[in-house]
Amino acid sequence: MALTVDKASKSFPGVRALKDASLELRSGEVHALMGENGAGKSTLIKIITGVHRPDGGRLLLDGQDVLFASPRDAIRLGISAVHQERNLIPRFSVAENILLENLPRRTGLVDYARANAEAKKYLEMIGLVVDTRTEVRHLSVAQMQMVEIAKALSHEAKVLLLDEPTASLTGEEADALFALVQRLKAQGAAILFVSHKLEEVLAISDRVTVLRDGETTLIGEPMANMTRGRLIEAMIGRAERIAVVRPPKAATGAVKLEASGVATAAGHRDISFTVRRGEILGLYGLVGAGRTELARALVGKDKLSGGTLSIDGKPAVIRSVEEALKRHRIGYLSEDRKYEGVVLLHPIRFNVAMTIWDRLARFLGFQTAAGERRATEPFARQLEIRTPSLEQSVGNLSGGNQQKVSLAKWLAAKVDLLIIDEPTVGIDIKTKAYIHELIGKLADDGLAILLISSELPEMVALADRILVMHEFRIVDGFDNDRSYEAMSRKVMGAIHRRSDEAVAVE
Amino acid sequence: MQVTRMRGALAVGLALGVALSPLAALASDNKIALVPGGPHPYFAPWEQAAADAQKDFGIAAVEYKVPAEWKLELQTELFESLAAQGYAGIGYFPGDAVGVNSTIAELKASDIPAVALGGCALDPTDTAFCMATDVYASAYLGTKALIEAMGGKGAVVHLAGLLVDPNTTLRVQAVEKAVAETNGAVTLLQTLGDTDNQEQGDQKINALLAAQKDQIGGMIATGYISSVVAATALKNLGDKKIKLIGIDDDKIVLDGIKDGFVAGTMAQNPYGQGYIGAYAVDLLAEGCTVKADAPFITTPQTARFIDSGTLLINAANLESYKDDLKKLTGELQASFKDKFLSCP
Amino acid sequence: MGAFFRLQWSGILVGIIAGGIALALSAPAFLSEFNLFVLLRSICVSLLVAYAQMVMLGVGQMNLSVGALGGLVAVVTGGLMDALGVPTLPAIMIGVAAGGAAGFVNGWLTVRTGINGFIVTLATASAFAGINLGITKAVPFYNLPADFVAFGNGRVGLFPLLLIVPLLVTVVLALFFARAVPGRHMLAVGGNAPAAQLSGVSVPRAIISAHVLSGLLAAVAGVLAVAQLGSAQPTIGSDWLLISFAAPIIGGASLAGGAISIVGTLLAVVLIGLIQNAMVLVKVDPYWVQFLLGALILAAVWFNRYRAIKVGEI
Amino acid sequence: MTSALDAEPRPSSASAMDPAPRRTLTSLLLRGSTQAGLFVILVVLWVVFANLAPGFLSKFNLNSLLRSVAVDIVVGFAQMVVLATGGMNLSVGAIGVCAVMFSGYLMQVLGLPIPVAIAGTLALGALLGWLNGFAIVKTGVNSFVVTLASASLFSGGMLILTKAVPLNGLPAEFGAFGKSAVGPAIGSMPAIPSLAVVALAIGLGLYVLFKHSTLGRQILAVGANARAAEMSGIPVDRTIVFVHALSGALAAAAALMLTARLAAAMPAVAGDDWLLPSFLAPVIGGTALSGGIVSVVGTILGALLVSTIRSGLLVLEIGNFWLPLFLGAFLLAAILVERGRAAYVAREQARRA
Repeated sequence: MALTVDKASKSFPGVRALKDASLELRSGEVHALMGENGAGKSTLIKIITGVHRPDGGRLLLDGQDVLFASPRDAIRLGISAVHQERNLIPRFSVAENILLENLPRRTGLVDYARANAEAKKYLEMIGLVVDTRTEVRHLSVAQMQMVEIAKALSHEAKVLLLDEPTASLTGEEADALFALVQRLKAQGAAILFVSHKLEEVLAISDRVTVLRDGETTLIGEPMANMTRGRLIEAMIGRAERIAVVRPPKAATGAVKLEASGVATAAGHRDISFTVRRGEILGLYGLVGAGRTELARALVGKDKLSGGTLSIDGKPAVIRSVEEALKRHRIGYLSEDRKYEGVVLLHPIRFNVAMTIWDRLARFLGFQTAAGERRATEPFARQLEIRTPSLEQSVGNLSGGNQQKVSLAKWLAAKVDLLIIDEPTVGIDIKTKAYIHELIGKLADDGLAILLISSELPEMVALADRILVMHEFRIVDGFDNDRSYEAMSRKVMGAIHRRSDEAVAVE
Repeated sequence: MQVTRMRGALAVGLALGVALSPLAALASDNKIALVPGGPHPYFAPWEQAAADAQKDFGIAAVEYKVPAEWKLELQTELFESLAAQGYAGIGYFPGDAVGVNSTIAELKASDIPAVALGGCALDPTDTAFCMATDVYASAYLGTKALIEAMGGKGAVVHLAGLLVDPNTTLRVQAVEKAVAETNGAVTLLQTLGDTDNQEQGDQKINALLAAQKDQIGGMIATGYISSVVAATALKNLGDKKIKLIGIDDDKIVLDGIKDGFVAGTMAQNPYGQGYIGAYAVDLLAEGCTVKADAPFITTPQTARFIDSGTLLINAANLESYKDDLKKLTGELQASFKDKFLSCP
Repeated sequence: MGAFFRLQWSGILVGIIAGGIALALSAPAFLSEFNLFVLLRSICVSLLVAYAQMVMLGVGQMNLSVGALGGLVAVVTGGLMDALGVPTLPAIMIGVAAGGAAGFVNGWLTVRTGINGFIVTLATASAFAGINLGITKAVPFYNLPADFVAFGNGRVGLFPLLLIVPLLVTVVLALFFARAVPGRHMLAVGGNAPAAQLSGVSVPRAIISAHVLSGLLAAVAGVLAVAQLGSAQPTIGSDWLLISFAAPIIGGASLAGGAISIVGTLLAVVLIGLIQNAMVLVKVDPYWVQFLLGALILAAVWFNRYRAIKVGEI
Repeated sequence: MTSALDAEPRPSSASAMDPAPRRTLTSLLLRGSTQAGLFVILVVLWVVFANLAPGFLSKFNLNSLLRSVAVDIVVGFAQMVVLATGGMNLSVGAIGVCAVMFSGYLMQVLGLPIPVAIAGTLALGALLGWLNGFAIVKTGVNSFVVTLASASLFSGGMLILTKAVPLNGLPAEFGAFGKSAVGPAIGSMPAIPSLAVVALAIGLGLYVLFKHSTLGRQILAVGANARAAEMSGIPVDRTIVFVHALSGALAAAAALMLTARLAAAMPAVAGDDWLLPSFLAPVIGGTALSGGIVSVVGTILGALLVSTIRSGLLVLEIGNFWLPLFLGAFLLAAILVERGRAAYVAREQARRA
């Protein structure tokens, strides 16, 4: 089955999202759709899946004009998508989520025995081992992502759209997914693959279409003709910046935070480390290793159940995030942008000023929007947040710009220690490079940084030292010598050694 | 759908109309409104009373205006809207005995006289007078009748109305007084509040019967709905041992008397209140004033009280009580102007 | 035992059992056949009212017109029987159908106009109440068929005949929400509407269906109230609003939608009925009744929350 | 609630991207916020009612309309501040009743000076609201359930203490204030009732709170996304306790206004009667039930809309028993018109982009 989008346009109040964008998707191919955040990829996908109706242009299926009134129509015609947002019903079981619109029934009632059996089939296809009766809200983020993919498979779709499917998957899980994609391709499916990870795209796609500012700059170019450089140029309109690699640096600043023997209810035991001013301390680990949970305990969101913290050389107890910020000058940039990072309803200046309202307040806590604008504008400008006005609601911004807003908030707060959790997940290349550069500069300016990431290249490029966390313990630590090969061997070695030991003990 | 239920009131009205028609001499161009506290079956006879008064007394218009809900706020808005529309006088049942007074004062300031009907506003008030059943006396007499029906001994339960209504407190005191006067022969077993609502009342009264059916000798209900619900409950239970004195002449209560489940009920005179009320309001709007030495009764609520007549309905006068009330109304109306008003 | 406390409604059940035992010891009349009958009969209408709201919470909406709608159906049904002489069964069917139609109006307005369901049902509640008062002029319909009234008061041992209806409804609803596709779709829409939509579930249809179902349930509650009271009172439904929210939410439903518990709602209604019954039984000073009711509900909810934290549910 | 389905970015008001809007009259009427739309609808209704029923613009009617709407507005505010955090306060009426009786007690029984009694009553309201907030934060039970139960506790407590006996011996000045007006009467327009001035002053205070203060911003941040607010160092729990105390104080203020208007303290007012109006005014005015968005002006206009329709129907003598039907229908129609206008504006913006 072939799907063609011919010169589609779509506008939203105040935004022109797509302008004469075209796409041609053939059966038996993996077709990459690339573009910066806000370039219009999500809008194009939503048009193809019947969520939005285009203002202009045509949608053709095997040469026939089609018009979707709702996602239901698209699904019925064999088009299925894994969207970027979490699109699962939290209180429904895995099986029911997978088969939601097509639940097997007997005498009018849902046949759960059959549903479980059927769902299991799709889970096996993608290699996910969970009980199909588990409620989805009890799954990890990666597992949810896999369930979404299984759900798309269940539609037996001829056209499959994958929007950032690997964003929260580990390397192994992603590999399993790619193997599946190849199998589906072999069976004749047309697969549209959206990703920010250039390496992935180059590795598995046959052809590529690139969007820039709502227009298609490349349409269906064979991947064989492409290079990394050409792709990036098509996406951002100029050549890629050289990847940032922070020069190695010995930590000489004063110790900002020292943790000794920290334990938490989440399961951390005996966590000890120090972070100095001017240093980037990396905390590497796989998804689920307990890094985010540790960060939350450090900023007072969760309680410590053992061990002590000392800040600026003095023993300290942090009871709340407010206290961490105001008394100890520690901030936490959450990995969960939408739920913990920004307030989507409110304007940019509101979001950036959130951490500094106390400082902006004058007599009796009075302050003005103008005051907020003055205080936040330098940071918005420094971070190149692309927006016509600081009054724009953050909900109207692209993911990358939302992340910048979230970061700007902590720049404005002028903290001494910033814990940065997965700063570049789902962020386009240009913004990513930019954020990397910024993190380096912050450290050079004397900020202590605890960087949490599951992307090893990012770690190797930025961190001065790398701690490896596995199953809620710090299993090893190394000085970073900026060699990806060497560090990768050391880090993986630490993790596997630990796993092997665990097996041996059992 | 109204036809069937209106029949009774209609008959009374027609009879009165014929009886009183010679009085329809002084025509006035006033617009008068009769305003109850909210939608409630007690006031249903007011609609007919308004129509009859308009015809009998030659008033330009007597309208029956009902607030959409039983809320003081809505009654106040209705009063003020009526004033804005040029109504010349208002007869009302107070949505709240105290809360209504500030609005009545404003009406008076705009030369719109008001008369309380069926229930009184608490003094001090700018209401010209109150024509109603004395709640305290009615509850007291009802309890007396109940004690008599019980043979002067046993345990009594009081089914009271809304607790936020200050009249409830008066009724509770009246029942307690009547019980105390028996010097211990009769005891007050329990007072049940907030039974003046169909669903809540049904639940509470049935639970009460379930718990203490055997101890209870009699029940005095001092709320309209309380009486209806209690009568229904006793009938469903098939219990004629427990004596019930209710209030008002709802059909269910009357049927209960007929079937022997209800000992009696304290009838009020809503039709007469509406009918004479409209008449009096018209006269006040015409310039009459309340006589300083009028033979008002003083009650715990007000010093300008006119008894609109109350009587105990029981099996003996079940068929004739309406005529008795009619007679009462006729007498009251005939002498009303001379007794209570001085007119230019 | 651990598994039992994991159940969301176990706290309420413990409250009911403990309260029941305490009552039986302190007021022997509690266990009398007639009192149990009275208790059971008193929960019939409340239970249906609670379900009418629970359905809406399930789909992530609210229906502020449950009371007005139930009251309207009550007087329509009563009026058909009394004034127009329609036989019992057709009158009930017309009344319930009117409730479904009113629910459809609620749903259609919510979906088609995009106005918040909260405001739509607030406005239609006023409209329904207006029709009710316009028809009755606040005067009840009394002359109902004897068989109908007898059904409202009949009992077999301690079981009221009326109880058949809510029990039947409970079973049907439980099946509907656990196993029927439209029921699952409603919960899916309540749990995550955009996700349900992307999966091909028709969100408008689910919302309208929920409103119709809610209207039907409120209508049945109205008819039962008429049977129970023996007359079609225009005030029926006027105080349903609070219990309609209180029971499902105490029973574990989320205001955010998608999470409901039929057993929890049932138990919450029983608990509230029990507390009210107890107030009369132990002769609480009438002025204290309201205060204690609030305190006991707060205590029950508090305990349930404590239990939830203990078993790591939250 | 269906708005969760609209995946489109929400239109931002007065966006800087708006290229030279056409300055025709229709475009001026049609652009702008929900509040502007409500205002236009209100003006239209007033013109219609004034023409159909001369009594509508009479001094008496306007005076009474403004005074009763003043109380509704403050009751709406009491709910609005809690809605701002995404919570609800079902006990506004119960706190109101307690405050009514307490103010009467302070003035009549204790004979305290009026300003002291007012301060005491507001303090009681704030205390009861604080209890709500404290229970919500400490137990983690949602505000709906806590305030549902506390409403019963508060009004029950009031009944136990007062036995519902009304107090009608309040100082004359207090009642006189309820009737007084500010400024001169111009033609048929009455002077502005003092109560309306009080409501506007409270509105101004809240406007400043939400627009120009740290606390107001914290409230909106908590309402829009409590987790993000907490992770940005905002004291979420304290903010929630504060709005409930503020809500209690506002309910007490409304209660004082009502007491002044009625010149007496009695328990049959407020209570459950306040529940629906408290939601109606803010929600019509554009305050989101899900939190994070409030409109002080909208709440005022929302309360005015409801009162205007009711007053207009009364003056036109429409309905009598049927009045609630027409009230519901008119209300729905007015909201529909506003909704239609907003949808038109959104389409226009999209077309021009």
